Order: sequence, then C-alpha cells, then structure tokens
Amino acid sequence: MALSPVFLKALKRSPWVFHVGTSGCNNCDIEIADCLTPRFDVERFGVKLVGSPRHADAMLVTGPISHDLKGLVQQVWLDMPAPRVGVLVGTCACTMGVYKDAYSVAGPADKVIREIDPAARFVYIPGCPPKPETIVMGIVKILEAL
Amino acid sequence: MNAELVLLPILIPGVLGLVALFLPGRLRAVLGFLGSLATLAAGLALVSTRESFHHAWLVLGPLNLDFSFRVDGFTGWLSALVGLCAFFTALYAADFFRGRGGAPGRLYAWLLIAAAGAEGVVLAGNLLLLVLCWEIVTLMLFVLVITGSPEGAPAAAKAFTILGFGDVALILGTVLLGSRGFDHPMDFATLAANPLATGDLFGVLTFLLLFAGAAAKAGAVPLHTWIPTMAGPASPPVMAFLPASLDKVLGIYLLARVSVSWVTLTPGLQFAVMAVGAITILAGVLMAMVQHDVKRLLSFHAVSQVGYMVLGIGTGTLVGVLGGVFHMVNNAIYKACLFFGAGAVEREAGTRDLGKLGGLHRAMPVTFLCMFVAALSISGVPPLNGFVSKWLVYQACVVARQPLFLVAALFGSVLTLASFVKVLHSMFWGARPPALDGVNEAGIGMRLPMVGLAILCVLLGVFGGAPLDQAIGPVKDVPAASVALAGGLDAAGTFRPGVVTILLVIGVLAGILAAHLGGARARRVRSVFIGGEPLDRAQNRFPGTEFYRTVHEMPLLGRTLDAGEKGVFDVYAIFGKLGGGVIRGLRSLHTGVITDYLFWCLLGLGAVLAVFFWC
Amino acid sequence: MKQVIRIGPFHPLQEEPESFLLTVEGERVIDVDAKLGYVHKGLERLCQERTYDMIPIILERICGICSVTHSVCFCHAVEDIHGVEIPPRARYIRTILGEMERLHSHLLWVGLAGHFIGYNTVFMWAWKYREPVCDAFEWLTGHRQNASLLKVGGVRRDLPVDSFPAVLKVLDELEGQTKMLIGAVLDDPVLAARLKGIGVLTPEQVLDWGVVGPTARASGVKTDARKDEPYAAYAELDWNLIVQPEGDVFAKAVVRLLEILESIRILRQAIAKFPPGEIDCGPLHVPQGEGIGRYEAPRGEDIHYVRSNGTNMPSRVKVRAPSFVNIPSYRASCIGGTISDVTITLAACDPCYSCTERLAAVRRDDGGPPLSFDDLVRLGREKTRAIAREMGRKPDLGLEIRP
Amino acid sequence: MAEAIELIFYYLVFPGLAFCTILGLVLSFIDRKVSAMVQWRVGPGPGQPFFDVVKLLGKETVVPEESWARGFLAAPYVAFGAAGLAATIVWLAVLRIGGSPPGDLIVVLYLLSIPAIAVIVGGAASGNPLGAVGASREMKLVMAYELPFVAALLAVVFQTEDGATLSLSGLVALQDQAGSAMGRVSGVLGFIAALLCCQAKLGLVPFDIAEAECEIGEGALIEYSGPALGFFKLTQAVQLATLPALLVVVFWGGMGPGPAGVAVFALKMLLIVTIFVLVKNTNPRARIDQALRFFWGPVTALAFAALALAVLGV
Repeated sequence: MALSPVFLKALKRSPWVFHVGTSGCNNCDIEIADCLTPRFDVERFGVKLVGSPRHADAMLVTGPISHDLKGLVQQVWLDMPAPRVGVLVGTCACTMGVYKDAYSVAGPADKVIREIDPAARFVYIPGCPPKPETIVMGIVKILEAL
Repeated sequence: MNAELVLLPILIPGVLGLVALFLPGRLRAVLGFLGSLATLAAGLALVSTRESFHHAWLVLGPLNLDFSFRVDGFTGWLSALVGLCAFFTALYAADFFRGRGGAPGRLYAWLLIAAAGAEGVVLAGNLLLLVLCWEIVTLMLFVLVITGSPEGAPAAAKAFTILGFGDVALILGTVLLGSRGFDHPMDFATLAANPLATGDLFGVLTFLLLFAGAAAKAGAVPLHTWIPTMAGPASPPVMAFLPASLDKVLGIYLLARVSVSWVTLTPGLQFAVMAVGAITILAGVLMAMVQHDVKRLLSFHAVSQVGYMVLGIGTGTLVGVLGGVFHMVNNAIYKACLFFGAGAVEREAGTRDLGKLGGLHRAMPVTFLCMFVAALSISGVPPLNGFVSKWLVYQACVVARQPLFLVAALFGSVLTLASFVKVLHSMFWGARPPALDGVNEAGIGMRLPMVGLAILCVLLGVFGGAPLDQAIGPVKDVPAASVALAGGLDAAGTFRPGVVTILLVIGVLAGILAAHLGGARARRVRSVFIGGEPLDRAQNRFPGTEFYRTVHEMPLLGRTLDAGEKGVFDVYAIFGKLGGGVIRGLRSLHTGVITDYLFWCLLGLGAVLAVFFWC
Repeated sequence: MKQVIRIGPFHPLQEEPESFLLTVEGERVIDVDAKLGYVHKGLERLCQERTYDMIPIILERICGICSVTHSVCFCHAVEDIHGVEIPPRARYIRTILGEMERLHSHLLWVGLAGHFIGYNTVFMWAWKYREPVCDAFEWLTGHRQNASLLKVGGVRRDLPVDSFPAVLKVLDELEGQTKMLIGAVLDDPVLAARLKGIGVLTPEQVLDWGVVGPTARASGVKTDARKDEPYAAYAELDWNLIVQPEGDVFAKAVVRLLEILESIRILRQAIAKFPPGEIDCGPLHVPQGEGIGRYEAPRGEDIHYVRSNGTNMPSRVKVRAPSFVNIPSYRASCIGGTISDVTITLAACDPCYSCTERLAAVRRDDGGPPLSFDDLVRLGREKTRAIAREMGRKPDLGLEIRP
Repeated sequence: MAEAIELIFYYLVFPGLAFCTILGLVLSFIDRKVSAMVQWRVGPGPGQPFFDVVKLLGKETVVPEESWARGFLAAPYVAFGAAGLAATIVWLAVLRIGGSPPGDLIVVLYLLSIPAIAVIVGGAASGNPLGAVGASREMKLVMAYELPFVAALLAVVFQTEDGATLSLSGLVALQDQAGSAMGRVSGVLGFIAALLCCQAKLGLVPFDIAEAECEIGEGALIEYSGPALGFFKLTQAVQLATLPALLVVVFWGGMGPGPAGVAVFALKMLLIVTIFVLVKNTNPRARIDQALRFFWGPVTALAFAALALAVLGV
C-alpha cells in the first residue's frame, strides 16, 4: 500500500501499540509497561498502549507462541488495520529463547504470523528481557526506519 | 364547495363499515382497504376548506341537539390524519394476518366504524355530537380488543371500565358546561364565545370532569393503566390504530378545545394540568424502561408522550398549545410506526420478548430503519418531528416560568432515548441468537405503512414550520390564524429545523470528505474482537434487557418501579380491591337469618326517619 | 439464556493471555469461569532434560516478576533432598534478593491496580518509585530482574558490598515515598468508595480455597512461609507479619503497601548484619530421593517438588505457584460484584499466569471445545489399552482415577 | 444567498468545525501535557494530537461482520457534524456575532448529546458484546448527568425576574447588564454542578466508564478503527473546545470586548480545562452505579438548589 508522505510522518509520530502477551515469562511485558512510566515515558514519541487491536498500528509480542495461542495470535494480527507492524520484544519472541525445546510452543511470533500474512513486517528487540532503554532505542530506530 | 362534503369522511367509513359487518371475510378486507383509502381521500380533500354543515335536528326545550359539523384548516388536517391512520392500519392488517386465516372476526368492519367515530369527533361542531361519536370510538376499542383474542376480555373490560368512567365524567362535564343557558349551548361557537371562568367551584368541577374524560381517553396518569394492560392481548394493528395514536388525538384534541377556547383556566388549574403532564412523562417513561415485552414497553411510552401534550396545553401559552397539539399529531405518526415495527418483528421472529431477540438489522432492514427513525423521533432527536413539537413545549415552560416542569420534560426525553436504545439494541443490534436464523423481512403490506410513517417523521421534522403555520394555528379559533401565530411565536422564538438539518448534512459530508482526503478507502470485514477468542452467538450476548439493571438497582427507584409493575398505583386495581372489600362486607351481612334482616330493616327505617325529622 | 462476557485472552486488564468468562445479569456477575492454558510452556518437562545447575536459570523464566522466587524455591527443594545447610552469607544474599523482589513486585501491583481502576496517576507514581528498586537490583546483581544468581547449595556470585550504601539510600527514599503513597491511598474517599467491600474473601473462604500470601493475610489469616517455616535469614531478623481483617480489595492493597515497609526493614537489617564467609557449599551431588521447597513469594507461598533419581538431572520437577491456588478463589470473591468490581478483584490477588500454567488445554482436531479432564482420562486409558494390546499383555489399570 | 454562504462559513471554518477542531486538539494537547506533568512525565509534543488524528485518517477501516455497517460507519461523522454545529452556535455567542436565534440553548443541549448518542449507536451497532456494555454505560451516564446539567443551566435562565430566555446571546446580554451569573450564589452552585456534568460529558476520569479500557477494552469504541475512530477523536476535541466555552457563556459572562476580553476569556477557558485535567488525574474511575448515584444525588441536589435560589432571585 502506497503511503502518502503526510500520513507516513504522522504514523511515525504516533505509533499506537497493542500488546499481545504470549506464552512468555511476563518479564518483557513488565519492561514494556515500564517504558510508559515516568523515567522512560515513551509517550514523548507518541507511543500509546491501546486496548483494542482495531486502534493499533503495531503489535507487541513478548514471548514464544504456544500451540493454544497460535490461531488466536494470527487472528489478532488480522484484526489490526493496515498498515501494521509486528514488534517482537525479547529473545523468546524473536527466537524462542530457553523454550526452544519445549513441547508446547508452536514457534516464534514472526514465523507464526507469516504463515497467514507472508508480507508481514517485523522489528526485533532481543534481550532477556531487554532493558527499557533498549526497548526505547528499538522503538526510536523503528520510527527512523519506517 | 358543497357543505355536505364535510360529512364524507364520516359517512364513507361509517356506511361501509356497517355494510362490511354483513359481508364474508375476503370482501370485508377489500371493503376495509378501499373504505379507509376513501376516507383518507375525503379527509385530504377537506384540508384547505373551511365549511360547516348545519342541520337543526332536535330541539328539546333549551337543548338544541343540532346536527352540525364543521371543518377548518386544523380539523381538516386531523381528519386526513385519521384517514391516514385507518388506511395504514388496514394495509398493515391485511399483510399481518396473511397466512393466518385472514383478519379475525369483523376486524375491518369495526375498524371502519371506529374511523367514522373518530372522524365524527374531529369534525363535530357540537359538543353533544362530539360526545356521541366519542362513545362510538370507546365501544369500538372494546370490540376490537376482544375480536379474535378471547384472552383479551379482561383487558378490554378494564379499558372499558376506565374509559367508561372518563366518558361519564365527560358527559357530566358537558351537561354542566351547557347548563348555563345560552341559545345554542352545545355549539362550539357559542361555547367559545362564552368561556367558562374557573374561579368558583362550579367552574373547577366542570373543567375537572371534562379533563378527566380527555385524560382517560388520551391515557394520562393516573387513568392510563388500560393501555399497558391491553398491550399484550390486542393485536399490533389495533394497538397502533386506537390506543397508540387515535385515542391520543381525540383526547388531546378535546383537551385543547376545552382549555383553550371553552374554559378560562386559573393559574392554579394550569399548574395542576401541567403537573399531571410532567408526572405522566416521568412515570410513563420510567415504567417503560424496565419492560421486557416490546409492546408493553411501547404502550408505556404511549402514556409518557401524552404528558408532553398535556404539559404544553397546560401552560396556557400559545406556544405550549401549539406544541402540545403538534406533538399529538407527531405522536400518532411515530407511535403507529413503532407499533407496526414491533408487530412485524413479533410476527416474523415469533416472540416479543426483548431478551430473546437480537441482531435482526440484516434480516429486517426496512423494519429496522423505520423503527430507528421513529425511535429517534419519539426521543426528540433533531431534526425529526418529535424534536420540533417538544421544543415548543420546552419554550412554553420557559414562557410560563416553570423550570421544574421544563427539567422534567427534558429529562423525560433523555429517558425515552435510553429506553429506545434498549429496544433497538435488543431487537436489531448485537449478535443474532441462533434461534432467529431463519427470520425474514416483513411483507410489503407491512413495510409500506412503516416507510410512509417514517418519511412523515422526517418531513414533519425538517419542514416543521409548515404545519405549524398552515394547519395547527386555527385550533386557537382566531381568525387569520397564521398572522397571529407568527406574532405569538416570535415572542418565544421559532426554531428552523430545516437550516439545522442542512448544516448538519453539510458537516457530515465535510467530515466524510476529509476522511477520504486522508487517503484511506480500504475497508475490510472481520468478525468482532472480544479478546481474541471467536464469538459464540448463543452466549456472548449483552441483550438490551440487561442495559438498565443498574438503574433498577438504585435505592427507592427500583422498589417504586417494582410496585408500579405489580399495579400498586393502578387506579383500576385499587378500586377493584376497594370494591371487592365492600362486596365482601355486604356478603357477610347475608346470614340467612330472618331476624337479622328485620333488624337491618328497622335500623334503616330509623335512619330515614331521623334524617327526615332532623332536616 | 446465559450471557457471557469474555475478559481476555488479549485484554488490557492482563499482561498475559488468559480468559475469564463472566456470566452476567446486566453488569452483575453471577458466575465466573476461567480458561487458562495459553501460557503453558512445558517448563517442568524442560527441567527434566536439564542439569541441576541449569535449572535455576530456566526456572527464573517461569515468571518475570518471581524470578528469584522460583529459583530459590527449587534450590530449597533440592537442598531438602540433600539435607545440606547453606552458608550464612548465601542465606543473607537470598534474603536480600527475595525482599528486593518483593519490593518491586508490590510496587508494580500497586501501580497496575491503580491503572485498572483508571487511576493512572497512581500507576505512574508507583512505577516511578519502583524504578530505583530495579536499579538497586541491577547494582547488586548486574540485571534488573533475571540475575541468574542462584544455584543449588548457595549462590553463584557474591553481592558487591560497596554498593550497599547506595542501596540503603534508595531504601530510605522509598520509605518516605511509600508512606506518602499509603497516606494518599488510605485517605482517598473515592478510592475507598471504589475498593472497600469489594471482592471480599472471608477467613473461612480463605481456608476453603487454600488461598495464600497477601490475599490470605488481607482476610486476617496469618500465613507466611517466612514465619511458618523460616528459611534463609528470616528467623534471625526482626519483622512483623502484616494482617488486615477486612478481606476486601482495599485490605489487599493496604497489606501490600505495609509489606513494602516491612521489606525495607528486613533489607536494612540484612545489610547491617551481612555476614562474611563462603557463598556456597561447594560441588554437590544430588542423591536419589524427593524434596519439597517452600518459599514465600510476593504473591504467596510457592512450593516446588523435586524427585531425583541420582543422575545429574531431576526425574520430576513440580511447581505449584501461589496464583495456582489464589485464582480459583475468584469463585468466592467475584460472584455478585459488577463487571467493574470483578476486573479489579481479578487483579487484586496479583495473579501470575505464567507461574500458574502447568496445564494445557487440549483442542480437538476438529476445532471443537477443549478436551475435559474426563476426556483426557478416557483417551489415556484407551491409549494404554491399545499399547497393551500391541504388546500382547493385559492392561495394568489398578489405579482408579477419579475426577 | 450571501447569508447562506456566511452561515456555511461560520459552520465549516470559523468559529465552527475547523476552528473548534484545531482549538480542541490544542486543548487536548494541554490535557495530555498537564496529565504528564502531574505524573512526573515529559509528555507528548504539541503536535501529538494532530499526528494521532492524521494517522488515523490514513489507516484502513475494519468493519465487524456482525455490525450494522452503515450506522456503525456513519455514527462518528454525525457526531462530528452535530458537535461542530453546537460549537458554532456556542462560539457565535462567545464572539457576539449576530443575535443567536431564541431557544438555541435547548438546541445546543440536544446537539451536544448527539455525539453521545452516536457513540451509543456505534457501540451497539458494532455487534460486539463489550461494545454493547459500553453503549449501555454511556447511556446510563447520559441519563445520570443530563438531569443536573439541564437544571444547572436553567439556574441562569430563570435568574431574572422577567423575560427568561433560552437564547445564548440573550443570556450574554443579560449578564452584560446584571453582571455575570457567577456573581450570585445560584450561579456559583450551578457552575459547579455543570462543571461536574461536563467532566462526564467529555468522558474524562472518573467518568470514562463507557470506555473503561481495563474493564471492557475501550467499550463502545472497541471496534472502531481508522478514519471512523479518528472522527470520534475529533468529536471529542470539538467538545473539549465547546463545553468550557458554553460554561463561560452561560455562567461567566462570555467574552468581553477588545484584546483584554479575549485574554480573560482564554484564561477562563484554560482554568476550566485545567480543572478537568486535575480532577481526571486525582481520581480513579467510578463504577457506573456510583456515577448514577453521584449525579442523581448530590449533583442534582446542588443543581436544584441553584435553580431554587435563582427563582428566588439570590
């Protein structure tokens, strides 16, 4: 989809994210929430956590995807209006981390989502968990790269 | 133009109705349809005429029972409205009863006779004649309710009792009003020329009797209870035709005539009438909010809306009277539409329990849109017709300096809106329960009246000034009505719904244009998001019946409403209980012992003698 | 007809995916059901394929907030098999880590609770106060949460003693801030109106449902593994058990806030008494046997069970996280409240699903409803019979399993 | 014709839709910035509300399968148009352009309730049960605040002995003669009641019950995306620019002449917005029954007291 420059600029300044906590350990989720709080305050960059995927521009995934969640995560991805981007926070979301050998996980988020949307674009912020500084840096880099 | 033309709207349905009584079913339906159409045509023909028909018929001493009918701009329009209601009802009924062995009993015949009676009330130029036609309508209501539904008998009896009480009051009032000794004591012109002062007991009593008659017919609190009771058994066409629209028209028409031209109200009486209006608004709408049966819910709104008319007329100001009368016309339109829609849904979905309905907007789009418009209209959302008339009533409250009643009226509108949000949501929005998967749109005969009425809602709203200038002014019985009207209205101000509408449309279009300039035209359909898991249509529902539980759980309010639902405030039930008590007491006196009876006889004789000698 | 409002699995109320099915009448909740299992990661199985040395690091990743909890608890269980006594310095290090974790966990909850009832100012303030605690954790261990510091028989690395003054300074500041927060919460009439009398658990219900931790202590039940069966250095330190009698959400908030102050007290004493010496007891070989570890996590008592077959990998690791017993108590605390009450009540026991989910919902191949317990038992038996038939002997089904 | 063009200009550009949208977005920036300051954050830059809206306008629209699509999509535009019309009428009275038509206070009241109705219709028509919960809450909230709001406004209308007027410009003229309504006890009481009602009308904490993010996931707006959501945001902005102005016009004498008048008016607006923001940031969300009780209890009592005092002439 061709984006007009005005819209792209606005999108860069106002990425709203929907947080999809998956089968991870919760730690990345907490560091994400930490980014909203006074010390890091990502609202400076216009980032806002929203409660419905319909409002979101980016999907924040924070863990490996279990078999039980796989279909749901795929549906939520489709629930987001285009243009959309996936942000994989933490080693587990990127590569499954320590859960690589576990029997109950279906794969890292990018693989799962690409099954239904091959054109999906992702941003990876590895770390276990990434420090809030890292996440903020990651977000800023995403915005620059868009 | 021939003066006899005035009789046409009465004679056509009257004669055809009597003929139809003796015809077989199918012919009766045809006759009903044609007869009501002809009535409508006759009514429309009258709208621009000002004629009166007079025939001295019977002179009993001072009492001239003249056979006099008249039409002015206003009553002409009303006559057309009655015809329209009859026509739409006949049309609707034809489709409604299709596939069920046709209309039950002699429905069309009674319908026509009722229409004739209503036309008679509207066109009468003589109070006695009006009362006569009035009784015909009451009788027809009784007959229509029990036609085809034997379980309707208790409801019909209740209605007949309350209306009978009202009619007795009306007759007494009529007699008192005419007993002041004029040449033509029952003639409208005479009455208007000699308005009754209400400074003394006689005046107050007369007015109250007349008011009771009008209020019972229109269904103002506390004489309203027959309407919700009959909402269950009466079929939707009957509900839409009489209790919801025509009875209101007749009751308020009479009230307007009485309190505007025949009686001069003292401020105290005005206040009382306004209070009745305000209480009716709030009581009706609050009761409506907790109903789960759509017809019963609508019938409480039918009560509530009367409050606006009574309130408007009670202010005694020109704006108020115009607002009340205009609201009466508007009410007939949107309320008939709502009852038609509810009936259509009941017929197609097989239930009128709001908790079991849902998601029908796709299955019944026309019914839905018509009910949507009518619901917004009854809630007084601009720029629909309900807003125009309610706005006049609000203005009247300001002119009459009655802030409390103004707040009640405005708050009543909010509650009405809330109630209809519940209705619309329960019937048409939300997920469709799996049980309703096979539901289809109502037939064309049912859709047409709804569409027609919904269009009228919009037209009378957007061009709300026109009927005020053209038709409703003359009720005040002033010559050159529109001139006086313009002057009178300017004092309080006019509202130009047309301008607002045009601006609103421009604004909405500008918004859509801006959205398109944003570049986003892409649209995609997805199932709803309820947290990720798929929607279970049978379970994941939030039906409208659940909307106002919180309100119901408010202290005091909930308990009062429950009491209202149980009939604690129902005059009929109260008097029924009282009457039952008296009868039980009397029955206990019948011991069967002859000496006891002798004792009572002696006691009675003693009492009579005592009174006799005392005085 | 039942009307079910679904909270989750992806719902802003929860950081983690799980769904609650609220059966409602209007806004009033008349039944609560939960569907968990989205977060099932197969950790216990994973642990059976790792050596004792590796397991604490994996178990740190059961849950991001309870990273110390699970690794210490596992160490307790293995040390229980072994019967080994760990050196005092290691005990103090474990205490300090545990209490630091409690501090940031409670502050986190206070903030989230504020967020859930729409009081974002409380959220921001609590998390602002939490930040220095995470910093202190980083000074002490080198990481904000997952320090990888624990090992069976002691700890892996020593704490940098020179960072203690800075940590104490953080604690001093935090004490003042917490007191301010307590004042703000206790005095706020709107908060009281919103939270008092909501989600009440009576002491009887606490015992019936086996509720643990601050959730139980808020109902007046004195339960705390640190007092009941003191481990680490708790027996040598002076601190109070915080108990509130009311059992409502407000009491749960008060308990957690006051526990922050207690944790600060414990930390100060632990730092003051920080003993010299070894930090572990050398290489250990875990003998055959079973062990149970208890540990008072910020959310309540955590229990680990480890069975060893004498090799360097356990043959069974079982984790029973506090939320596992706290979550079912929703049926006692939520029913009868409104949706607004229930959402905060759901959050009030500070549920942690990644800790809890030792189960998985098994979907049918045809996409039907998940298999129930009975289904699983039946399927299991069928499979056993099939295998037995294949192997040509009678199935051995001596044990009757009852649901 | 010239009159019609003038009218359309008033409505679409100044002081109607365009002006109020921009003003509202600026005010919502102030809201977010002050909130951030209360929460010890830096907060967004001044362009943030604009970026948000422009971005939303460029996004794809997702329509729920179960919804009444036309109503669902039309609702935000109707809300926007109605809010803009209300804004035009209020701001014309602020700027003293022309004599506003008599009775326009009622029209403004109704127009200002249309955005709420649109949210309700949109939420209910989305087919989402959470949206329905949100719609029912919004409706209950409207029921709750409408009663005291009307009563509080009428406290000014009925303040004078004679010639009670429902016209905004009439009210301004009246206050020019007799001093601002805030100079009287009834005016102050009414102002406080109306202020609380406006907090709920704007859907700010503690009355953001209909969109309670953590309970029902944005409630009535849960299914909205792209431009439709953007227009709801714009509607909120327009309301944010209108309601404080309405309060100033009705209770606080409107805008005085000259630059000084403009400055004083701006200060009054800012003060009101700041009160909104501070209340928003120092309270948790109320429960819907608490909100109903609050508005039908103390606030209504306050408003009726104001009304009674006004009729008595205090």
